[in-house]
Amino acid sequence: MEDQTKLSRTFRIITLTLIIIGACTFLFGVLTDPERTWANYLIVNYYFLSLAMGAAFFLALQSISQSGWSAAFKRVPEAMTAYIPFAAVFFLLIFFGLSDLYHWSDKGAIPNDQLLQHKLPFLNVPFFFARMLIYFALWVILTSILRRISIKEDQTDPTNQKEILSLFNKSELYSKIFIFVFAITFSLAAFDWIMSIDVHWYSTIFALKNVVASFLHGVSILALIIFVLYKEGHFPFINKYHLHDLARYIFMLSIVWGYFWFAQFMIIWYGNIPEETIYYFVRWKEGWKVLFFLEIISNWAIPFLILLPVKTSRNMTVITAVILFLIIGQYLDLFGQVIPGTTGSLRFGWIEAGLFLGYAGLFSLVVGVSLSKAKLIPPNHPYLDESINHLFK
Amino acid sequence: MKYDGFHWGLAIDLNLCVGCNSCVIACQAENNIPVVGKEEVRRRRIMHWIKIDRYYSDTPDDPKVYFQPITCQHCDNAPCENVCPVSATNHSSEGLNQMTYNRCIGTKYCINNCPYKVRRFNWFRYTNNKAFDFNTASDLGKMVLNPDVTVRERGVVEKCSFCVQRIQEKKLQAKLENRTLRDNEIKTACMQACPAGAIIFGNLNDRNSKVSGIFENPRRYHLLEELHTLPSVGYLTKVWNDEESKS
Amino acid sequence: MKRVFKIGIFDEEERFISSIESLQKKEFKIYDVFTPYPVHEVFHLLKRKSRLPTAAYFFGLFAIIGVLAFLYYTSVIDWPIVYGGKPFNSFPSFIVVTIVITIFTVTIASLAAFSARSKLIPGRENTIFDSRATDDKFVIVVNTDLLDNSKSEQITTLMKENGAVEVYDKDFENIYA
Amino acid sequence: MYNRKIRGPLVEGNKTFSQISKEILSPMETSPGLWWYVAFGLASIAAVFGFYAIYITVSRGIGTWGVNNSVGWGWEIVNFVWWIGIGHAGTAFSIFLLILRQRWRTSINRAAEAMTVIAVMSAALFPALHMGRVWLAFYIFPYPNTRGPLWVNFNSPLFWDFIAITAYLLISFSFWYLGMLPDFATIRDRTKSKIKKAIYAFFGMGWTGSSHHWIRFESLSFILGGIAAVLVVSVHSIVSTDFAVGIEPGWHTTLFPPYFVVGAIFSGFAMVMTLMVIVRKIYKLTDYITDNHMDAIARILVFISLIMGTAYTTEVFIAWYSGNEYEMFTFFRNRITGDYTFQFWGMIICNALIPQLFWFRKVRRSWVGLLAVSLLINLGMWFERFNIVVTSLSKDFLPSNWVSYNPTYIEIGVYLGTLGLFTAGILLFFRYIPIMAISEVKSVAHIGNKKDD
Repeated sequence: MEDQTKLSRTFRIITLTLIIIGACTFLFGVLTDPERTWANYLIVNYYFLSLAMGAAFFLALQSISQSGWSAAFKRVPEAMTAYIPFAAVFFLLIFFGLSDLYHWSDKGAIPNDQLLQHKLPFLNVPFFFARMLIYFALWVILTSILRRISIKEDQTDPTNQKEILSLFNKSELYSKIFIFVFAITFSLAAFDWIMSIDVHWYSTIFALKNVVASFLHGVSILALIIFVLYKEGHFPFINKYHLHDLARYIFMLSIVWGYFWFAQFMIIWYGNIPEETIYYFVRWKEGWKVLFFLEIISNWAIPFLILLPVKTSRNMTVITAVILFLIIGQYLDLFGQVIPGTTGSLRFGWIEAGLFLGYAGLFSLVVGVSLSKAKLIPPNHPYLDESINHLFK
Repeated sequence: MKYDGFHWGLAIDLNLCVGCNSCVIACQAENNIPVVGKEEVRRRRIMHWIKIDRYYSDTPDDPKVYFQPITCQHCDNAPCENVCPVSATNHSSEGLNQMTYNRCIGTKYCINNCPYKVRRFNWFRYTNNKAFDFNTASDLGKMVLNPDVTVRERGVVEKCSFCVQRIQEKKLQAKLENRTLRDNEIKTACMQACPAGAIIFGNLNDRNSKVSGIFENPRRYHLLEELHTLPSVGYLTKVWNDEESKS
Repeated sequence: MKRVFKIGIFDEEERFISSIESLQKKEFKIYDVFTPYPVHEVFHLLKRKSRLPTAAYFFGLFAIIGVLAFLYYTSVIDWPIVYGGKPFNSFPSFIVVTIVITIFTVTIASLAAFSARSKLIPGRENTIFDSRATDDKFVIVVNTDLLDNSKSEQITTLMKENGAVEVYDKDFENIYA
Repeated sequence: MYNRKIRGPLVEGNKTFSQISKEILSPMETSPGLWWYVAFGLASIAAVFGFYAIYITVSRGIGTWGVNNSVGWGWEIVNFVWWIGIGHAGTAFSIFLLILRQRWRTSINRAAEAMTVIAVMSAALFPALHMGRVWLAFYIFPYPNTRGPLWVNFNSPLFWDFIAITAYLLISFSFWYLGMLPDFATIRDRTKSKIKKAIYAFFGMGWTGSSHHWIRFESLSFILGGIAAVLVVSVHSIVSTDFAVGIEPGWHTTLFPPYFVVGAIFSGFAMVMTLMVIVRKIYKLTDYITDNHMDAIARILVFISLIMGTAYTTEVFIAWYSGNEYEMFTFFRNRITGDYTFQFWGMIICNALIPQLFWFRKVRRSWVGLLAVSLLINLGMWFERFNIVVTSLSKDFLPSNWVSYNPTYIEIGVYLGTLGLFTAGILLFFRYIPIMAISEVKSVAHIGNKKDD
């Protein structure tokens, strides 16, 4: 099956316009309202990075669990991981907005705050960026290795089964390494970038919850891209079982998201220790309460209730609708995690919208370019037959 | 949680406490607390509802000693109440953390979840048991028992009740005499026995009560306040007058 | 009432399925088939459907509403008790209880529904057409009460053509199944 | 479409269906060897000792144990959590591997589920015994009574535990039993002994293998499977809330629910591996439980062990990061150093380090290696529970309450007793119930064996 995508002119124009909108918003925002801009900058950066990391995790998980059904789609998550280097650059730029985001970076606050002094060996500016560099280096290296193996597989002679199998085993090995690295680094990244905003607060499940959120939303966007490509006439073999499997991933992960969310909330609510409850106390105030409930509704309740019956989870339109809710859900979730600790004001205006649009344009462009650089369906993948003739059993 | 009528509280002034243990004995006599013997105490199974902790500071040669009577703190957000599966311990409308012995099945979860570890468990049957021949094994010994207080069975949890039998008695008396309760009318056994007057019991809802006055004292603190258990027992911190003793 | 059945025995799944297809093409009504393990094509061919999932869904819905109502009644209306400063309607705790009791109810109700609909009850003896079906044979059973001899012969040949190892007639007094 | 070259066959030896029935049923149809009677005898002795310990506990009181005013829960809760963890293997096998489409599960899930049922029964003994007044245990049930009616405290994790374990026991039993129906019918139709026929006919409930039976069977398995997937997660999460919702340092941490679930699956899979190594050795069922099967379990164990390692690290890291002095004391002065270092480092070594041996193919393919590592994981998981239950209680907030805890022989006896009961139960299972789901093995028997695949 030979299939390759081409980027249309309109796609390029639209994405480039969005990027320009985003850049302008950022520039104006930094000049007029830096605190709010940097907070939103962090949200959208993390948002699209989490999608890319979720896709990478999906890719690696398919490899180690020897799942055959998804083999034909593997170019899509691979293309999504191409965004990681861009995220790295943007994250390093946070250096200029550090004081607007993180209370611990404020040198004046440290002498009066015992906890900040205690955390100083971990939460200090040089180490923060050193860690960030290490995370990104590991992610970029490992995902590009996986991508390279995958491309190499395409170029191998299909009759050379031995070579293909050795590449296959290699990608499994690197997937294992990636998952291990991902688990540790992404957890720490979540602690670093998000949890340390509320610097006096801590929760052990926080990292895990963010890992699952990234997996859930990564898979949703992945499914969305597959559907878009299908509408464009690619992946002609997609049947209801493929849809079912994608929907099951979204369904199960949204349950896991709900489970982690509830575990964190319930244990803190029950334990009733002020050190911890302050986090929810802030997010339970007038106005924020609505956001608090919208988060659960769009990330858990809607996917759960809609995708519960078999019939709806085999319907592309329904799944797409659910994914749209999840796209909003991840934004709300991050908004609720970042904003109360930074600006503290519940606002959605041109800065928020402009930045989000800009990054959405960039993400689409990067993924589109990366998709068009390789065959859409890996022709030599050992599980390709299994994937194309996928039956639910 | 708001308390409409009474909100019982206890104030302990650590400056006054000399660690004489009178309160421990008074409580034991009042509340029919079994004597369990050396061996059980060695195994960390004391039954006292009030005990006196000692802490030391400075050098071992010339230590400073701190006494701290510890009893059930009657927390308004009591961690022990949440976790009892059978509702054997819950909160009264007067702020008491109460214990229903009949309902207790002895899961000991409340003991674990009490940060002050003031709950006691009946590890064995202490009455009519020759292995614990102290005060409740013989007919003569049993004559010391207080008829107003239940004798607890094996396998149930017990703890300080703020001498609820005395509270009820005085409340009833006031009612019969058709008057309101006077401050200081109710005396818990420990308060009654304290020679230094370090323990004060009373109604926290009454602004003019003695205990409320002590709670206003800037020296007042609660034990493990950071856990937000909202204890009804307040301590007045110990103050040393180092300068004077040196000179 | 005495009833006559024609029983075809097959060794292999493929032949057994092609036999069902050819019988259905000739519009013979298949009484039932017996297999050592579930064969999904058969469910399609014989149009077997189960409404258990729908039933389970409603059991679940009923249980959720019932449990939440029960919890609210017992802890807020009937005898509200203060535990550690928690509200009477301590919803996060109730969610946990609701999940588990819903699961419990759905299980018991689905099991009962399954047992009743399939007539699988301890000690019950359903009619066994051919005892090899639980071991290694695939069995097709056709009711031939209302068919004349030539039709009945036609079934035999159809089955044989498709590779039946054995085809025979058998009478049953009463059918339990 | 099953790619055999990469995945390997599920059942080796290209067997006929009747050969499969015969080989799987052979442990039931032949008389067991001497080893069976010896093992059963030993298990019974342990069980009798356990009953003696239970008798002493109930007749004289919890005072016969080593627990005290500060450490209210000791070995009994450690063992309870340990057994419940092991009891997660069966359902995890049947459900999670079903969801992940791991078809190799078919020849193992029956034994794993049997283990689940027996382990959960052993586990359920402990919460009952640790009560001071076990004869009033029914108070935990919310029934309309003469006391008002006084309902129970729905906030209590122990109440959640009670319903969760009851539900779990019931569901894993029905899931297990449902899977056995076709197999009981197979035995009923194959056996020549009249007594056996009558017994298995009774328990086979009149199964015929008709299409009506199969479709309902399939959809019920689907329902119970879906439910059990939620349940298996919620049960151990609820067990974790016993600790997590408390306020003791080292207990109160939000990570506990998923961390307990993963730990439970870890210990459960390790126990499955122990059992399977023995079954393969004794009954020579290597065609069904192939090297690939053991390899797959070993790979899963490595993976989970890394997760466990990450969780331990997270806990310690956040204990430091929090800056909370009680948390820091518990982790750094009472676990990593202090009275309970043996248990802490035992946990780290057995759960996070030793399973890394499974990276080596040699270890994964040798039965001694598999057995040794899986037993050590079980030991490590025991240490983990000990760490959580005892260390936090022994030294918490007020130094005047600090104690140390040592078990008495009565507590050890109860544990030995449950080990005996468990072993005896497994031995009876080998003898009277088909070790594998015959019908399921048949359905995958030819996958990956034929040339055209």
